[in-house]
Amino acid sequence: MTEAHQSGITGIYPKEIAADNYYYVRSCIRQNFFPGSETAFLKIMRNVLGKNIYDDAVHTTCTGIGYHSDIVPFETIQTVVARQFALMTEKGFENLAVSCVTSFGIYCEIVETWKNFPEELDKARVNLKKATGREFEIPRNIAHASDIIYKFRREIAKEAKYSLVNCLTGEPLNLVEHIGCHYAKMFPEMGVGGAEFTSVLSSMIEIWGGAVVDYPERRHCCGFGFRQYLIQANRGYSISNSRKKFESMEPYHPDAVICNCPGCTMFMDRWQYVIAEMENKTYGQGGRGIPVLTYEELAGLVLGYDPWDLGLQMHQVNSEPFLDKLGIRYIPSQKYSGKDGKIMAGPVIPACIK
Amino acid sequence: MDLFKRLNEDVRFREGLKACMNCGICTAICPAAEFYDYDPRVLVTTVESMDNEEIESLLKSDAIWYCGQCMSCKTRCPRGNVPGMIVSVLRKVSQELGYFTESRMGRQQYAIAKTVGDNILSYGYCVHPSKINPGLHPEQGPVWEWIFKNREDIYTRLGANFDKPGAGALRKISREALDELKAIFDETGGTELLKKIEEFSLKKAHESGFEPNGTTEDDYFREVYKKNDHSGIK
Amino acid sequence: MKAAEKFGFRVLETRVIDLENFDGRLLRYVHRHEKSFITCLSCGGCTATCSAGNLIEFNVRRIGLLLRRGETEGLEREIDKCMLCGKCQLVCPRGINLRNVIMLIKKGIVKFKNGTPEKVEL
Amino acid sequence: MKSVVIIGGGVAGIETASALSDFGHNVVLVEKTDSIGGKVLKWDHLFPDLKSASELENYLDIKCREGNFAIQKNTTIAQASQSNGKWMLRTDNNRVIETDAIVVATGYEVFDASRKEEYGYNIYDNVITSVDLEERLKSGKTITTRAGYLPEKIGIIHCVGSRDEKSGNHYCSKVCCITGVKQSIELHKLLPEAEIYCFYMDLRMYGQYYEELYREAQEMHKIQFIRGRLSEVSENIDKRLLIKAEDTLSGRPLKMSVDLLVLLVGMEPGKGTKSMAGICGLETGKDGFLKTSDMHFGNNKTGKKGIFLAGSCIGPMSINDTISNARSAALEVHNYLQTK
Repeated sequence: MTEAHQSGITGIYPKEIAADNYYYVRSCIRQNFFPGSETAFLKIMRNVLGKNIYDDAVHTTCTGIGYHSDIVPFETIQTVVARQFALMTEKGFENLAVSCVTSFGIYCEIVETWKNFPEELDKARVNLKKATGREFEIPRNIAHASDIIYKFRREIAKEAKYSLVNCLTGEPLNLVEHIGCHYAKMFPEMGVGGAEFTSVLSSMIEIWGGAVVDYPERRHCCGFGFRQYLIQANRGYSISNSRKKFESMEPYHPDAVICNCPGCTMFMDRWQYVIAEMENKTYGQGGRGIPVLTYEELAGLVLGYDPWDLGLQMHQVNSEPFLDKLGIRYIPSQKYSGKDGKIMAGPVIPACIK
Repeated sequence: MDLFKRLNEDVRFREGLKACMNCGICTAICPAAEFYDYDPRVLVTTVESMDNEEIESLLKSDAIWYCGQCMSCKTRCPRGNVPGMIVSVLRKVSQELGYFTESRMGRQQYAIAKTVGDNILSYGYCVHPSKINPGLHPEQGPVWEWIFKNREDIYTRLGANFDKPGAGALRKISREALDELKAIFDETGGTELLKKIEEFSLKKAHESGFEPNGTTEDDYFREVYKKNDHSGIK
Repeated sequence: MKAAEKFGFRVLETRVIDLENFDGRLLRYVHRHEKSFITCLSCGGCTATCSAGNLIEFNVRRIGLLLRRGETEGLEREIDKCMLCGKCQLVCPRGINLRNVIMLIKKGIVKFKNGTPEKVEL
Repeated sequence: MKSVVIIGGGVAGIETASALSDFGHNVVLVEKTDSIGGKVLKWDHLFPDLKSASELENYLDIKCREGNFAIQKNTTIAQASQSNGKWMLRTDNNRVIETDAIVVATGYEVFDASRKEEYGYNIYDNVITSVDLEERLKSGKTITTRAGYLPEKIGIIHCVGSRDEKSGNHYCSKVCCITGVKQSIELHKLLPEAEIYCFYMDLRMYGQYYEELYREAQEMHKIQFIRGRLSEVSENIDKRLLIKAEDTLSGRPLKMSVDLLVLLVGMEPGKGTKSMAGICGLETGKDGFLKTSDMHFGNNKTGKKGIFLAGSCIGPMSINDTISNARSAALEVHNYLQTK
């Protein structure tokens, strides 16, 4: 790749990202698999960046997984989204900060639909009013939570305790970034850097000292495929697509994969274990996998948060090799602790992947 | 029934189908086309033919169920078509008309309604830790077995408000919020769709000699959830 | 327990045609002995008139395509469906002797199966 | 004696200027750069007969040297106004030219391939455009990869920036198909060992001898034509390019790695064309090119009295079409001046 590209071609996609006062909508998958990431995000927003972000008890799932697996009608999801907007409006906010990439895509798609088909917006208003008595305003700004971290990546860099550099060699760590499909593939102008060379994560990685790997299957889907994962018989689709990515990135020896979508993070983590079981194949060095991290986890590590407070113990692929390269100190015995510091027995470590 | 007209009632169909020039740019990078006998370009041209018989057999076929909704096709199509969106509408109509039970992949909708559908209405989440049973999800690995077993400890340690009222990750969604969600489903056809999926599925199950009881444990659920070959289904 | 049974699914085979890695011996053999084949336009004129294709599931245009993509297995499956009537040659806008192409494929399949080394240029 | 100002010193401008001066009019040719000839100066050989572009250069050169018309280089038009049936043109160096008629011959610009980010132009070392290739061919240097190796596999990609809503260009640029065929033949002659693949949607061999050249490419040069539009390009660790398309005739995705990738870039209205539209108040069509008063029998006229169009400011055109079009523009202007 030439120098010209590394500086980024973001100029043609000038995405606006609100600077403060966000209404936070959580992600089903992130809460389930990486709850520490959402905790870290709010902590960074409030404690490091001094932002006002509202965490509402009454919002629900956007039903996006149900919608994309076709058991939730378009009209229904429009109205559920309208309800989230109504809650935001009622709390006095105009800027939506979205934790989930599927949801982010849903919000963008629905707002775009309402622009092109105003009768759909009218219907959503009527439906919401009838069902809940609520009214709503369309957010002034919709940002994925990774957009916000991107926006403040320099401020985070200033507070950084660690840099994404191999502490032994001084070389930048090689990081693969994987962008969730629904972040920019549907609406390239809604993503930082567009759909083809999305720079929301690569800009963070570079400014925090790491190097971004450009590998052939960079843009390929992780393979979630909604119904293709939800049904056991279809999971071959899901794993095969992830495998295609790993095969493609392997020659570049990435130190970790960073994702902005919680689903991608989880699948690219778990499928490495299943591939190891099925094919006795691992993609990291020394029989290990390649750690797959959320961008919140990455930001948290850079800021010096404890890896086990971030929730790295919830990953199937162990992240210790990555932490060691970063020179991050951690207490191994704390990895599997429960609430109030209680030490628990850890998970079974599979023989196929260390 | 004029199926093309029926499809065209949905704004997403009108948004997704402009005019295909058969360039194949969608198929080239389609994750489903790589691993399934599937070609989004061919699907679009079939729909575009407006041939009622062709569309009917499409609605009864596996072909509409292979797409993984990644929407990579939308980024690239030089004519602004969105095969992934057309697929959504085909699936909707296939379910409304009960055609989905005619194909192996279509029948799987029963299992999705039983899992994700129930999660949404009972918990307010599409997925919930208590519903990801390691037995049904061996691919989640030993780490998930550990999380599943110790979930209260682990989630609490990571700052979640697990299964409790108030804000926070994995908070218990209040009765009022769940009631609003249900009211929205009732008002907008969401409940109706879930009912249709169940009715058509159970009809097919009974015709084929299954004895489903409407849970994720029943024989029909296991058949459609686990099997790649539905030789037992008529 | 085997891994695929444990998980209930397996890794799928890719359907992607890999134009870099395919066995081009059969193609080169046909090109050498029936030069006209190289000018095929994939217009489908042959398929439209094909005697066999009008009776059974057989697309003679695809024979040329399978050959050019090195899909010998597909050719083995399809090639005997041709009745060798030669009508395709009559309609071909490029005058390709498709009948001879098919004869050569049949011969070539046997030849290369037996491992006869063949070093010819495209 | 009536006067005509011709704006643009490319093929269309020179041919129109020459023909109108032969009719006995007082002709001034205005060119924004310091050289006459336009983009043709960069071309190596012309389709479909592979004539050396230098022959065309000579032809234009003779027209300029022997033609009875004035040439003003390094000049652009900043303003235009009309009074008493005359047009007054103000140049960027503040000169005013009074004229009876104007011929806009401001031509096209090559599509900027870096706008198709997924094709990797200006990102990956071995992705070049048909214009880059033409320059390399003209330089006479060996065609190699950036690292200096002889390419073994070459991909040629049709419809880059044409027939593409994502580029904002719905139209067909007409000349790319035949340019691809021509360049693939030239590459094969220079690199007889290389395998060359053209990825196309339709092969629009609309001109005389184009179809024959296509057949020659297949028969004599073993060029492979694959029906499928390029979806994306990425770089392998060895700097080869992984390309993906659908083999639409097989109905399956297809991938291959190539050492060199040539993007057949289309035509867009030139900056000069857009600027003249603004200055003279000329109408543009859906494609952004200048609109003629009638596609069939007014194809050099505009809605503005005294302003005429010649060449590829009207739409994508080959060189021979441009020359014919320029001559017809000259005749149109001549007839107009006779009635004035």
